[in-house]
Amino acid sequence: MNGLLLTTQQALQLLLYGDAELWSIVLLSFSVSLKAILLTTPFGLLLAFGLHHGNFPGIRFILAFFNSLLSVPTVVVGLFLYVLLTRQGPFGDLKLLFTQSAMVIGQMILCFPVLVALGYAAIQAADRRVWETSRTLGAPTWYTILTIFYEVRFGLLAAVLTGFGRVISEVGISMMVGGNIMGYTRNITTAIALETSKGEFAQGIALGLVLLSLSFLLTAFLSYIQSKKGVIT
Amino acid sequence: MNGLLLTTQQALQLLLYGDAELWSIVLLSFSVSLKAILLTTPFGLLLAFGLHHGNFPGIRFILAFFNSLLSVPTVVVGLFLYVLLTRQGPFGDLKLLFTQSAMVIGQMILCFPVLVALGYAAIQAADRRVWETSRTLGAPTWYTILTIFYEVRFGLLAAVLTGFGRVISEVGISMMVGGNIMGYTRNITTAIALETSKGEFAQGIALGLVLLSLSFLLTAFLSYIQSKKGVIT
Amino acid sequence: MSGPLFVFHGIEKTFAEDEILRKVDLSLYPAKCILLTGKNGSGKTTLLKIIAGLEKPEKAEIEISGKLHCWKKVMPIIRKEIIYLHQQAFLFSGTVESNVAYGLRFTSLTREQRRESLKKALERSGLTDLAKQQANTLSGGVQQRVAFTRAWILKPKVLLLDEPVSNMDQESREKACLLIQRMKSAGMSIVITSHVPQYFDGLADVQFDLVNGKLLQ
Amino acid sequence: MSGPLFVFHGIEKTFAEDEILRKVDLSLYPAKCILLTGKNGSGKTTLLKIIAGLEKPEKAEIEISGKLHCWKKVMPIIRKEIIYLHQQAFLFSGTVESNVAYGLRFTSLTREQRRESLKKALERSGLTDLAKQQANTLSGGVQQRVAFTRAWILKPKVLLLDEPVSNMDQESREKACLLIQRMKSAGMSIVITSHVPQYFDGLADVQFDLVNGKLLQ
Amino acid sequence: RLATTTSTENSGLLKVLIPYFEKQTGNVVHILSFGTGQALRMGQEGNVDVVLVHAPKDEMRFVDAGYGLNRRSLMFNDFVIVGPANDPANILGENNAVRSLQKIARGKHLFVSRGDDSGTHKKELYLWNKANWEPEQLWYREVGQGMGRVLQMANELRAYTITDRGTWLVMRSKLSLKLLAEGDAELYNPYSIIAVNPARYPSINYLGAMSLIAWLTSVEGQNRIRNFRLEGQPLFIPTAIKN
Ligand SMILES: Nc1ncnc2c1ncn2[C@@H]1O[C@H](COP(=O)(O)OP(=O)(O)OP(=O)(O)O)[C@@H](O)[C@H]1O
Ligand SMILES: Nc1ncnc2c1ncn2[C@@H]1O[C@H](COP(=O)(O)OP(=O)(O)OP(=O)(O)O)[C@@H](O)[C@H]1O
Ligand SMILES: [Mg+2]
Ligand SMILES: [Mg+2]
Repeated sequence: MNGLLLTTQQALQLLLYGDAELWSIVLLSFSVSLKAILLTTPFGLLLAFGLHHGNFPGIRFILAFFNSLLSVPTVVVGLFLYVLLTRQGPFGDLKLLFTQSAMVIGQMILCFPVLVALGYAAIQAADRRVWETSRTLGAPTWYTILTIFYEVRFGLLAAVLTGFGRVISEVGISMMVGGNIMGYTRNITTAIALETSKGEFAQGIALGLVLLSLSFLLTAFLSYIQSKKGVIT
Repeated sequence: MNGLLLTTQQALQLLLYGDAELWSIVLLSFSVSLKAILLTTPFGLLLAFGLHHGNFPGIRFILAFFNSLLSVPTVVVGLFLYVLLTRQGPFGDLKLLFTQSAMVIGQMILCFPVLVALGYAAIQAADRRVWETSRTLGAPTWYTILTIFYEVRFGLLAAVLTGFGRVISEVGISMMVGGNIMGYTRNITTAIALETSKGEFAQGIALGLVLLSLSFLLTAFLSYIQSKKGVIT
Repeated sequence: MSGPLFVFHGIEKTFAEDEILRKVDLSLYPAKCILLTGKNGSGKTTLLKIIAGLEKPEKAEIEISGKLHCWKKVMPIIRKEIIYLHQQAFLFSGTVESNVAYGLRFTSLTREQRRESLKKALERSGLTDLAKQQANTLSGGVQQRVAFTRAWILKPKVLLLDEPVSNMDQESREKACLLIQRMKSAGMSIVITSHVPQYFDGLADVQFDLVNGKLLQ
Repeated sequence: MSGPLFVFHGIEKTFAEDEILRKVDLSLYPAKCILLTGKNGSGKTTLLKIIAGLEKPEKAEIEISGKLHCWKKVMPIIRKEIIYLHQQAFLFSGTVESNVAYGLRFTSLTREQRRESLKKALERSGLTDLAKQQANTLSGGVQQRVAFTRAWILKPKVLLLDEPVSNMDQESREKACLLIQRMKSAGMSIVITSHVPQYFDGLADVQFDLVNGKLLQ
Repeated sequence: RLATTTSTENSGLLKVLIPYFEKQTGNVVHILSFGTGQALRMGQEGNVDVVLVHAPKDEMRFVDAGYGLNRRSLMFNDFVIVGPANDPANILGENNAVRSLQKIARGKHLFVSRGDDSGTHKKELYLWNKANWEPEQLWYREVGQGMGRVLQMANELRAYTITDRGTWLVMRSKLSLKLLAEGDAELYNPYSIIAVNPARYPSINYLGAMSLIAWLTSVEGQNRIRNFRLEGQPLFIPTAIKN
C-alpha cells in the first residue's frame, strides 16, 4: 500500500509545482489535439449527415467500415503516415516528418472515423420531422442541417468529446511522426511514454492526472455552455 | 512512392501466409478484448441508464467526469493498475501481473467510461414516452429498461463498438500489465509496438491490417444481425 | 352501486410557479365513465398522468376501501391496475402485433390464451390485415387505434384515455365508443379527456370541466 | 376567377406493393380552400407530403401557368411557396417564440418587420403569455397551436394543414377557422384534412373524399 | 537531428552533453529516441542526420549499404547480468558470462529476454549461442520491450536478465534485483556514431552532423563523456581518442 500512496503523493506534488517545461508540453498537447478535432469535426459530421440522408445502398458497409476503423491502433496510423511522409515517400518533399503539423494530420485521420460513426448514431436518432419541418418552413439546406445538429447536439457533443479523447490520449502517432522531440514535438503522452520507459511511474501518473484534470475542465465548460443554450434532456 | 508500394505489398503477403504464431497473437487480442467489453457492457449501460433516470443534481459533473476519462492515455491506466498489482502493491498477492486476467481488468477500466458516456448520450435521446408507455402497460422495471435499450439500440451498438475499438486498439495497458510475453500475453498491438521498435514497419502495418479486417467482419456481422432484428432508421 | 375503486384527494401540481391543479378530488367507480373537458393547457393530461403514477404531484392522497394512503407509497401497488393512453400515441419499434401484445406477457395468461386474446383484439380493432406492418409506417389514425388496442386488451381496472379518438375516422371512432361501452359494462372505470364531448354523449356518466385547477361538474 | 396556382397531375404512390395513390389530380386555386377527408390510412397525409415535396411520388407532374413540369424538377422551386403542417405537430427544442419565428429569417423581411410580425402572430394565436416557455413542456393542444402559428405567419401561397385542430379546444378551433378564413381572403390556397368535416363547413369551397387511391367529390 | 537508442537517452548522458555542443557551435540538436532497429531505419530513410547506436553488425551493414558515412566509435560501457537477490542459480561473482547463462538454463530459472532485436538482445542471443543452449519458453520469457521495462519485469518475476550498466544504474534504486555477474570481455558494449550519407538525401544537414561527430570525438567531448557520472559512478569509457 505504501508504494501506491507514495507514488500518488509524488504525482500530486509534481502537479502543484508544475514548472514551465511541464506546461509547455501540456500546451503542445492541447493545441495539436484541439486543432485536429476542430478541423475534422465539420467534415466528419457532414459526412455522417450525408450517409444518413443519402440513404443509398451499401450504407451499412460503409458504416461498418468506419466503425472498424475505431479498432486501428494509433501506431498503425502513425506508421502509415510515416511511410507517406518519409523523405523518399510520396510526400517527403513537404518535410513534414517530426513536426507538429504531421501530428495534427495524423490525429485528424484518427478522429475522423469517430466523428462519422458516432455522428451518424446521433443523427439517425433525430425525428424525421425535424428535417421535414425545417424544409417546409423554407430553410435552406445548410440551415436545416444546422437545425438537425442542434436537435441532436447532446449526441454530437458526445461524438466530438470522444474524438477529442481519442486524439489527446493517443501516443502512437505523436511518437511516430512527431518524434517526441523535446520542446518541439513532445506532448503529454509521449512524455508519459518516456517517463514510463525510464521507470518513473510517478511522473507518468502525474502527467496523466494533469491531462485528466484539464480535460475535465474543458468538458465541464462545454457542457455548461450547452446547458446555457437550451434544455438538454 | 516505391517504398510505400513495397511496404504495402509486404504487408499483404504477410497477411496471406499468416502462420500459427501470428494467429495465436490475433486470438489472444480478440479473446481478451471481447471478454473486457462483454463483462463491462451491462454495468456501463446500467449506470448510464441510472444517471439519466435518476436525474439527481450534479449529474452534469459526473458526466463531464466520465467524458474526461476518455482523455486518459491507456498507459496511465496501465501504470495505475501496475502500481496496484505489483508485488509490493496492495493486490500483489494475487499474482495477476503479466497475465491475461490483468489485461482484461485493465481493458474493462478503459471501456467503462466509453460505455457510460456514449450510453448516456444514446439513452437521453429516447422519447420519454418509451418509459411511460412501458410502465403503464405493466412492464417490470428491468423489462422497461430493456425496452428503452431496444429503442435506442443503434446508439448503444455504436457505444459498444467504440468501447471495443478502444480496448482492442490500446497498447499501453497490454504492455504495462500484460508485459508482451511471447506466447503468453503478446497481442496484436504489443506485437505491432515491438515490430515498430525493430524498424519492421511492414510487419507493423500488416498486423494493423489483420486487426482492421477482423474488426470489420465483426462489425459488419453485428450490424447485419441488428438489421435482421428490426428496422433501424 | 358498489363503492369506489380509488378516490384521489387533494391532488396539487405546480409547474414553474403555475398552479395547474389545486386540490383536485376524483373518485373512480367501477363500471363508470368520466368525461374530462377543459381548455388547452388546463391540466387534463397532467391529472391523468398523476393518477397513472407517471407524474409526481406535490401533494395527493389515495383512499382505498375507506383507508387513506400517501400517493407515493401506494402508487407502485395500484399502478398495475391503471393504464394511461398517451394523447400523442407512442408505438414501440416493431410490428403492430408486437405492440398490441406488449403488455400481455406481464399478465398471468398462458401462452395459448395470450395468442387467442391478441387475435381477438386485432380483429375487433380491424387491425388483422396490418398485424405484420412496422408500427412506424402507420398513418396517424391507425397508430392511435393500435395504441388504444394495446391498452384495452389488458383489461385494467382503470383506463385513462387522453384524447383517444382525435385522429380516428368516423367508423373507428364509433367502434372505439362501442368497445369503451363494453369495457364499462365489464366493470372497468374509465376516464376520457376530449375536446369534442359530443362523441361520448351516450357513454359518459359524469362530465367534469377542469377550470383554474379545479374540477367543475 | 383567376387560374390555378399549381395543378398536380397523375400522382402515383406505392408503399410495399400497396397502391396508396392512383393517378390523383388536384388543382390548387388561390383564395380557395379544399377539404380532404378519407378513412384512416387512405393516403391523405401521403398526398399532402407529396404536394409539399416531402415525400417522393412514383409519378407526378405539375402544371404551372399552363406548362407541364416533372415533379422532381420543379419541386425545389415551388416548395418555397408551399408549407405543410404535420398531423402530429413537431416543435424544435427552444421557446415558443423561437419556434414561431423559425421561418421568418428566410424571408426578405427586415429585422424590425420580423419582430412586428412575430408579436402580432403570437397575439392573434393567444400565445403571448407563453412566448418564453420551452416548447417541449407545452400541452398537446398548445403545441398544435404553436405549429399552426409558425406556418401561417409565413404567408405562403399554399398551406397544407393535416388535421390542424384535432387537439385544440373549442375556442382555439374557432380562432383557427377565423384565421384560415382571413388567409383565404388574402389569396392563399389552403388544403385541410380532417375527420370532422363539420368544423370547416363554412370554410371549404370543395370537399374531396380519398377512397381507394382516388379523389371523389 | 540525432536518432539514438532509448537507453542512451534514458541514462541522461545526452542531456548533459548536448547543451555544451549547442552553445559552442550554435547548432540546434533534436534528439529522437527509438529502438535500435527503428533508429537505424530513420537514418536509412533520411529522416535524421546522424544516428547513435550500439549494434556493431547492423552498423556495418548500414554503412556498407551506403546509408551512412564516417562511423566513429565513440565510447563503450558494458553489460551486466542481474537477478534476484537470493540468486537461486548461484552465479554471484561469476566473471564468465557464458557460464552464468548455462547455470541459469540448467536450473530452468526464469530469464527475461528483451526479444526486440536491439543491441542488447543481439548480444544476449550471441551469448546463448556460445553457451550452446536453445532457450525454451518454459523459463525464457521474450518480452519485446525497452531495457527499463525488462528490468522491472525481471524484478516482478524474480528473474535473471542481461542489461547495460547505464540502465541498471538508473533503475537500481527501484529494484530488488542484484548485480550478479560482470567483467567478462564478452560483455563489452561499444557505441558508435554515424552520419547519414548526404549523397542519398540532399536535404541532410551533413555539416551539422559532422560537427556533432567532431565535437563528440574531440578532446572536450570525450572528456565530458568520461566525467559523466550516474549515481556517483562513471558510466561510459570514451574510445574515440586512443591514448
Ligand atoms: N415539464 C413542464 N414544465 C413546465 N410546464 C409544464 C410542464 N409540463 C406541462 N406543463 C404545463 O402544464 C400545463 C398543463 O398541461 P397539460 O398537458 O396537462 O394540459 P392539457 O389540459 O392536457 O391540455 P391539452 O388540451 O392541450 O392537451 C400546461 O400549461 C403546460 O404548459
Ligand atoms: N414508409 C411507409 N412504408 C409502408 N407503408 C407506409 C409508409 N408510410 C405510409 N404507409 C402507408 O400508407 C398508407 C397511407 O398513410 P397516410 O398517413 O397517408 O394515411 P392518412 O390518410 O393520412 O391516414 P390518417 O387519417 O390515419 O392520418 C397507410 O396505410 C400507411 O400504412
Ligand atoms: Mg393534454
Ligand atoms: Mg394522416
